[in-house]
Amino acid sequence: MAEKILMKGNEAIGEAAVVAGCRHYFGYPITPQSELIEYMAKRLPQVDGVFLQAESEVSAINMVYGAAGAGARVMTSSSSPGFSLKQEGISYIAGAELPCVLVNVQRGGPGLGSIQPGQADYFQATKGGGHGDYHNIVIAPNSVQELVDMTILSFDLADQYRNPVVLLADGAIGQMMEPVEFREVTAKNIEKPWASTGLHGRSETNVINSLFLKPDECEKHNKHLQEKYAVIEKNEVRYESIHVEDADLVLVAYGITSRIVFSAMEKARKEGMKVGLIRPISLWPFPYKPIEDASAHAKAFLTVEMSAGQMVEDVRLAVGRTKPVYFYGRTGGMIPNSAEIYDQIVTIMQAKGGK
Amino acid sequence: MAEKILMKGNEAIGEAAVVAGCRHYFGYPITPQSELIEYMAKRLPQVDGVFLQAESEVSAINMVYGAAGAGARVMTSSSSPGFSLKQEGISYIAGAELPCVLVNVQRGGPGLGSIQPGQADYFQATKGGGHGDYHNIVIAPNSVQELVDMTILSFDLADQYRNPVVLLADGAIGQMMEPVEFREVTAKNIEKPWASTGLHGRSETNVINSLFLKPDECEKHNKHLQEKYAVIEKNEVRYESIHVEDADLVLVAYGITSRIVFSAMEKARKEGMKVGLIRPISLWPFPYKPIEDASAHAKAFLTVEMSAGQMVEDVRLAVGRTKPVYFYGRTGGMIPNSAEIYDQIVTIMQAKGGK
Amino acid sequence: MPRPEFREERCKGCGLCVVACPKKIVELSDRFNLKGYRVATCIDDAKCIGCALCAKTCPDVVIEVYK
Amino acid sequence: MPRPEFREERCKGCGLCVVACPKKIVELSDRFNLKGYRVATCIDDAKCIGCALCAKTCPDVVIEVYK
Amino acid sequence: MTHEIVMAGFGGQGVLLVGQLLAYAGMLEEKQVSWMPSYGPEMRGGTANCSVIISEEPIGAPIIAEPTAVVAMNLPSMDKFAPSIKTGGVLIINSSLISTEPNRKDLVIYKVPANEIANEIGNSKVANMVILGAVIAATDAVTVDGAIKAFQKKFASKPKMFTVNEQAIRRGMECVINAGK
Amino acid sequence: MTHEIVMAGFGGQGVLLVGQLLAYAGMLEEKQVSWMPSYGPEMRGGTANCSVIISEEPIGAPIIAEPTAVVAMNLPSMDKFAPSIKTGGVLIINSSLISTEPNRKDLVIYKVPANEIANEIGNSKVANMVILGAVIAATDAVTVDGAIKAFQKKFASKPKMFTVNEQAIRRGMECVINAGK
Amino acid sequence: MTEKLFAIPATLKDIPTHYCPGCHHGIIHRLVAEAIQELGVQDKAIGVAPVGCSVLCYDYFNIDMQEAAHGRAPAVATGIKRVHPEAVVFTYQGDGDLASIGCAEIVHAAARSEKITTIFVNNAIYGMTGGQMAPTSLVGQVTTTSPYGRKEDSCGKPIQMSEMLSTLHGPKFIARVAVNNPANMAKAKAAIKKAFEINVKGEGFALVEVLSTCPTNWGMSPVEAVSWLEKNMLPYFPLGIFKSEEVAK
Amino acid sequence: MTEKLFAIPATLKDIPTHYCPGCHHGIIHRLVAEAIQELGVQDKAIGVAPVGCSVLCYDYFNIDMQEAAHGRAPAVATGIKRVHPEAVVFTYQGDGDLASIGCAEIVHAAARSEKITTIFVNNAIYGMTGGQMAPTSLVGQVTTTSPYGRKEDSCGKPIQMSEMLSTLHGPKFIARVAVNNPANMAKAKAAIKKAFEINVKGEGFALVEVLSTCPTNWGMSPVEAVSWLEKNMLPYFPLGIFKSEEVAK
Ligand SMILES: Cc1ncc(C[n+]2csc(CCOP(=O)(O)OP(=O)(O)O)c2C)c(N)n1
Ligand SMILES: Cc1ncc(C[n+]2csc(CCOP(=O)(O)OP(=O)(O)O)c2C)c(N)n1
Ligand code: SF4
Ligand code: SF4
Ligand code: SF4
Ligand code: SF4
Ligand code: SF4
Ligand code: SF4
Ligand SMILES: [Mg+2]
Ligand SMILES: [Mg+2]
Repeated sequence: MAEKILMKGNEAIGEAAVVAGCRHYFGYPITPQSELIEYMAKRLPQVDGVFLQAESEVSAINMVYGAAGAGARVMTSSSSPGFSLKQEGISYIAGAELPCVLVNVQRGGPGLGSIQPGQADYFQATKGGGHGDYHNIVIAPNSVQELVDMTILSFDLADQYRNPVVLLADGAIGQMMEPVEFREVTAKNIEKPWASTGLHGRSETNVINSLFLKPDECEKHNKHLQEKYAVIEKNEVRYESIHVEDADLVLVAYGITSRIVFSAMEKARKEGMKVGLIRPISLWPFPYKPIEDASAHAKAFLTVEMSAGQMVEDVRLAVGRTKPVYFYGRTGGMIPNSAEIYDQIVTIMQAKGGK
Repeated sequence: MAEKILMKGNEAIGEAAVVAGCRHYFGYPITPQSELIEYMAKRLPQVDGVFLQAESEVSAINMVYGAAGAGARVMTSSSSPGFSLKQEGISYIAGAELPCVLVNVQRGGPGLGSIQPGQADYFQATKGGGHGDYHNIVIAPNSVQELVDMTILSFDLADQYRNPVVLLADGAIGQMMEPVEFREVTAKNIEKPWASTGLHGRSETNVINSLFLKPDECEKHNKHLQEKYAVIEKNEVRYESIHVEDADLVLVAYGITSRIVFSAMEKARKEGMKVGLIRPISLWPFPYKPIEDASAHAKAFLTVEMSAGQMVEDVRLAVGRTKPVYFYGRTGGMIPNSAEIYDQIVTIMQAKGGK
Repeated sequence: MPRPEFREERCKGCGLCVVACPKKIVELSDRFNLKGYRVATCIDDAKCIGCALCAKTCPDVVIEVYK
Repeated sequence: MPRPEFREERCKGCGLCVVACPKKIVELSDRFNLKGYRVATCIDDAKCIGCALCAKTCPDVVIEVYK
Repeated sequence: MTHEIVMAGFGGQGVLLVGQLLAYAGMLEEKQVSWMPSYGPEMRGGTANCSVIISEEPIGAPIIAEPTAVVAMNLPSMDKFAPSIKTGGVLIINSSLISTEPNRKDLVIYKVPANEIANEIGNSKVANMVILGAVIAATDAVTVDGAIKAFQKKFASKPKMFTVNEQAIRRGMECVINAGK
Repeated sequence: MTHEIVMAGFGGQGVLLVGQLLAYAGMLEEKQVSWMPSYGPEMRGGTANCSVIISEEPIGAPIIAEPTAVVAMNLPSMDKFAPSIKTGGVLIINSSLISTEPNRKDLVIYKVPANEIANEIGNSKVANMVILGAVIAATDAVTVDGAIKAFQKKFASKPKMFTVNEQAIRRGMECVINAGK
Repeated sequence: MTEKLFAIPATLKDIPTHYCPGCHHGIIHRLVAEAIQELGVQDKAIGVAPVGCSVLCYDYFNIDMQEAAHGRAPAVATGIKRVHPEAVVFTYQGDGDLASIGCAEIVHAAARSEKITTIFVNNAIYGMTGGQMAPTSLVGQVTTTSPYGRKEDSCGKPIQMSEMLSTLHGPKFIARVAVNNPANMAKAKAAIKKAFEINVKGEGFALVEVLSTCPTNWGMSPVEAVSWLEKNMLPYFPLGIFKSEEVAK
Repeated sequence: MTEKLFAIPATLKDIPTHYCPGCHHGIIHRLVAEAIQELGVQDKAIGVAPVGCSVLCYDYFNIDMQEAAHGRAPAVATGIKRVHPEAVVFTYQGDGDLASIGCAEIVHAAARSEKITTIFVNNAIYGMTGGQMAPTSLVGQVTTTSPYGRKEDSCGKPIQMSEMLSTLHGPKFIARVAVNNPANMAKAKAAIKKAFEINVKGEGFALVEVLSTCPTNWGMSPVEAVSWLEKNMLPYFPLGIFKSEEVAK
């Protein structure tokens, strides 16, 4: 077992990327993810990697496009406003099916907002902030150790599906320190015969592209993408389910919020309330099925987010209109505490005659 | 009654903006909306307005921010990739509560995609392609006359709610010509005491801003925004409902697609099938209620979009899981024809034992 | 004897080769190709000096010049 | 007699005024203000020539100079 | 009746304008009309086409799946659009540029030597107006007076063009009417 | 027991580091730990603070609503955090900079003249280490050996710093232990 | 009461700022405020704040302001100016804001000769976000994103924005100044005032680049920072007027 | 068979292009292809296509390529080059792409001296989208977005990118050429080859601006377009080498 080290979330992502074989990083500073870009600036030269501070987020994402298209494992990171600037590039990357890992350490919005933690970029990440029909694989860790493990996973998923993976974190998880271990990774040596590397004797040119001027060809490409997405939806749903089997009230939360909700749930359980927690780990593909299944016996759902209510729409899609889906959110950089969530639980349980 | 003129959709938007009192336009060329920017280039100088071709979509949306913050009725327009580039700016505009009209003449995506018509930017427009919790008012006309009427409406809504309004069109509706009338508009003289105009004797400075460094203040601002959104959701839902009362199958489609769907519905009705159509005109706020109401008697729903399935999620949210919600979509710039939609209707009706 | 050869199906009738030829022996003919363009042609092979300026000027690589 | 006045609660103890004073009569004192900064002060009002260089140099507009 | 007419040709042959004039004429005659161009890649050096609908009823889809009439100004256009015409529909071909025989037997086909006629009139640019005349005669979608009025409104600033264009339209009509005889 | 400790002070007072050392020590002692800084606007010229949790159980929220202990290195920090401490919790104040009396009677309060002690030791920079010692003595969240080991690991490249910092930690502990007597 | 030899202009609010001790932003604010005050155009001035340490300058100037997205101040100012042609519109921007992410916006505002004034505060670093490399960071300069010193080979030499923009026809006035000592401060003031005069006269685009310190992220005392600026920045970023063209009547 | 006096290089696919009759893009493609062919680096060349009329150039070059988002070709090329330092990476960009939306990207690639070659096709207009004004459109030029002619007062004078970029330290070679006649075509070829030589040697950033026609959107015949270019563009965009610095060993 590797030695435990105490590490900031942002830095842990960086080290995990290095462990995963990422040797190219292009980014632009922004709070609260700057420790990540700074970590890469320091770390990549030590492993003969390339760190480049781009002139903007727009440039950074297009550098990622170029590097990914050239066959590299590559990463960029930003926070909310910076991530918005990347949307055109992300749509291009998804369209050209380029594997890469994109980290969004979310903060409070909209606009310049606040630099404190937020989860209000859920729609942008999962539904498509860019134009056209595409999907990012979206992964939402809730601890520094998970940041490590899932950064590595993200690179693998990206290569496996030739698809961008968004690691959706937030200011709290990016800034906090927890002990982490770096298990050894036998870096998969993924062949990328499609990459533009120079012909080197190949007879057909490799072209990285998302343009299909003829709409029927563009539709064909879209069908191909949708088929790929269907496979991902089938194989890559990830979630954690705690005490759901007998729960009257099922809590749904992801990322840092899930831990706060977990504390509140523990307290409620101790007091005899049948409360469970489903924590989506992959936000896309979203774990509709387990939530739908839970709706068979649960009397109600409570979604908690640091947003005005975004993931709750997916929960409602899963539950339908048969059981009430409540929402509790904090916005603008405010982090809910477990006491206020506990209060929400109590209110709902009392109304439902639970306990 | 004003004389009818035959006009391209894109140009009709431009003329309607002028009629609505818009005297400032900032944009960047892109197919299939270039006729709009070109119309403004020609028309605005004739009415002492300002036309400026920005260096990019990013610049254009920020010029709109400045002009709207300075109190002007202002517009920009683009198409899918260009609209993606505006997402940071739109989040700022929503955050700073600036009234303006943003036109997206959608094309096929993702990436560079195709330049043919598309409807795959629905999520981006309605859920928030930018970061943070905000909403654009999203209006989707389905004829050139409606482009005119709703462009004018959009300016009014924008000013009334201090909110960006997205006019969500597509390449077909932008490129087609139909007869239009310009009814006379008594331009509302909206006071904008909050605008940054120079002090001119005022004692408090007017600051246009979306930054709230203290998260509690940022949350307060978010609450204010959410309250405003609730009012809009209450007052500004717009839709058209045809033959829904007795329909076994309710079709849902917006924009140009709704007209193709309408033709298919007419044909099905003629053959005795009880088919109706709900056409959302405001995509946000979405007409959940009428769809929910229809689900009381309808046996099934069929959503048709030029996308891989975006608005259908909102239809599912409205319907819940009690009635099947089918989807038929074309992508990449392909426009469905009424025959293929008719086939879809027949298939569903037969399965449901309708007719 | 040098002479230019025109791959007429590729010609777009732009006329740039006409201007480029120092011997003024390239002209647009009255023939249209399948794409609807009037095609360029050499009216007097004998005068050709093989300078290949026509070929180098043609944006559509229509012309090959043989020795 | 010219003299500088320091709004100590605004001072951040940066020391730029110390360098700026041609008469070398501005110094950082041992006092801390509420924000935790050592505040600048004039150690010899009498020598002040009222040049206001201290004030113009202060990024925090701490100093007012009176005639 | 609802006329769903597709006009197609090379970029410079003026089919888009003809379509607009047709729609304009329909509008002047108080009909429902729509005009929808192709746009995009085919425009650069390739082909151009547009769809015109003229109807008594409100128009649903402005896109035409099965045209009631097609104008083909060149061969690629005929190849592309002839197969989709409704049985019994009209196909007008510019026989100046198309020598191939259309391979559908279920259509009413008119061959109009538009370029030759235009040259006869003395203005090679009005081949498209000849075709407009042919469409009017072949479909009755609009009246010739409507078409001429539409032209005059659209080019109000260029009255010098009126005569030759009207002449072209009438020659196009004649060509169809004579063929019918 | 779960220790939920908030440390707060001016930007330059080193509270973030003290928090990290505490968490580090906890980790070395095989406990569950988390450290969470404030970041953002207050950092520039204002105050800084961090939340450290040390527990036998897996840690849920890394954010502390009701601290079991608070370290206030300056007055604004005391004003901000003292009200939130759990009844019976610990409040350690840097009495070198805070002369105001805390207005809670339900806490165990230690006044540690950290700056004076640091100056006595001869290095004004180690005031934060004095406070670290005080926290250890007041909460038993980690052992002093753990803290010293954590320091030595973190600053492995600067062994010259070891002695004075260890001295500071021990002086801080003494200060609390003596107060308890 | 005795007369004040130095007073703060009405265009500057008399409140404490959030800037670090010794940060030149404070001085530059005052010079801008003084210029506007002296030209008597407070009432028709509209400023645009950047994203950077000076993001909150709308709290300090007693002037109508807009907060722009990072780098987009020139676009926002363009929008304002085109609505209020009579207003005196200016942007206040850092080097990350203006030279990096906002490079296209400033080049095009300058090229259009947008009738605005830009105050460009070059402190060779990203202050706000904690000391990352700027396009103006010097070769060899250690920052949090150039921890081994800026390498010319991978990052190039720093961009001299004033020199580059001076090649455009649009700008009517471009100068680089510093506020490192009283003499330079006077010149800085004169340049800023000149830039606003051009604005008031509606002549076109004017920009003043002000070399500035960031003691916090340079990791030195405010006084050391001034010396560092003098020793390292002044040689590479020479002070002077790069463009000054009287617009003929 | 008789010998060919002129043959198309293997680096160019022998297929028809979508360009309008007489458009210079075709000639410029061939010159680029020839340079790559002659330097024998087809195998390690990687090109980046822009969004503009030359968007499909990946179909024409017999070379690995990537299609960049509008204006971002230099960023994409940077990404590629940093992954394959031994590759000969180049961008092919129009004036809208490079000088307008992609202004920041080209300035920064140049400033970093990114070891790539940029072929910058300046036709003073947006060809692809139907003839809108470009940053390089001339004062008075009528375009679809300057229907009354480009006005200096509101749009400024056209940007001379080669001149502007030459003030940066990064670029090793910058030249402006034209292909309006055989002599200039030869010079254009030489400049393009030089720019690729610098690339092959890994010396740094090189850019060749090629003045080009757009008969379609200028609204004239291809032959008239060449004259228009000579009469209007050449005086404002003088041909020549603006920067050429032999990198010392
Ligand atoms: C789109 C976007 N990217 C990045 C940031 C983060 N950010 C805030 S300020 C800043 C740089 C500030 O540096 P500079 O412009 O030099 O100003 P200074 O703080 O040095 O005065 C950055 C990168 C942001 N807010 N928005
Ligand atoms: C983000 C974005 N904005 C706008 C466009 C539309 N667009 C395509 S090409 C082009 C301009 C092309 O002009 P130029 O770069 O000069 O190339 P040319 O066609 O003249 O060769 C524009 C604006 C786009 N595809 N993407
Ligand atoms: S090779 Fe020279 S002489 Fe011969 S046809 Fe061509 S241009 Fe004329
Ligand atoms: S230059 Fe080429 S395309 Fe143009 S006319 Fe001559 S052969 Fe034809
Ligand atoms: S006014 Fe001049 S002499 Fe007096 S204290 Fe200030 S700097 Fe010194
Ligand atoms: S310059 Fe101002 S802030 Fe700095 S020490 Fe002097 S008075 Fe204090
Ligand atoms: S970080 Fe630097 S630029 Fe920002 S306020 Fe502090 S010293 Fe000034
Ligand atoms: S539009 Fe202009 S630039 Fe584009 S291919 Fe045609 S002539 Fe060339
Ligand atoms: Mg800076
Ligand atoms: Mg161009």
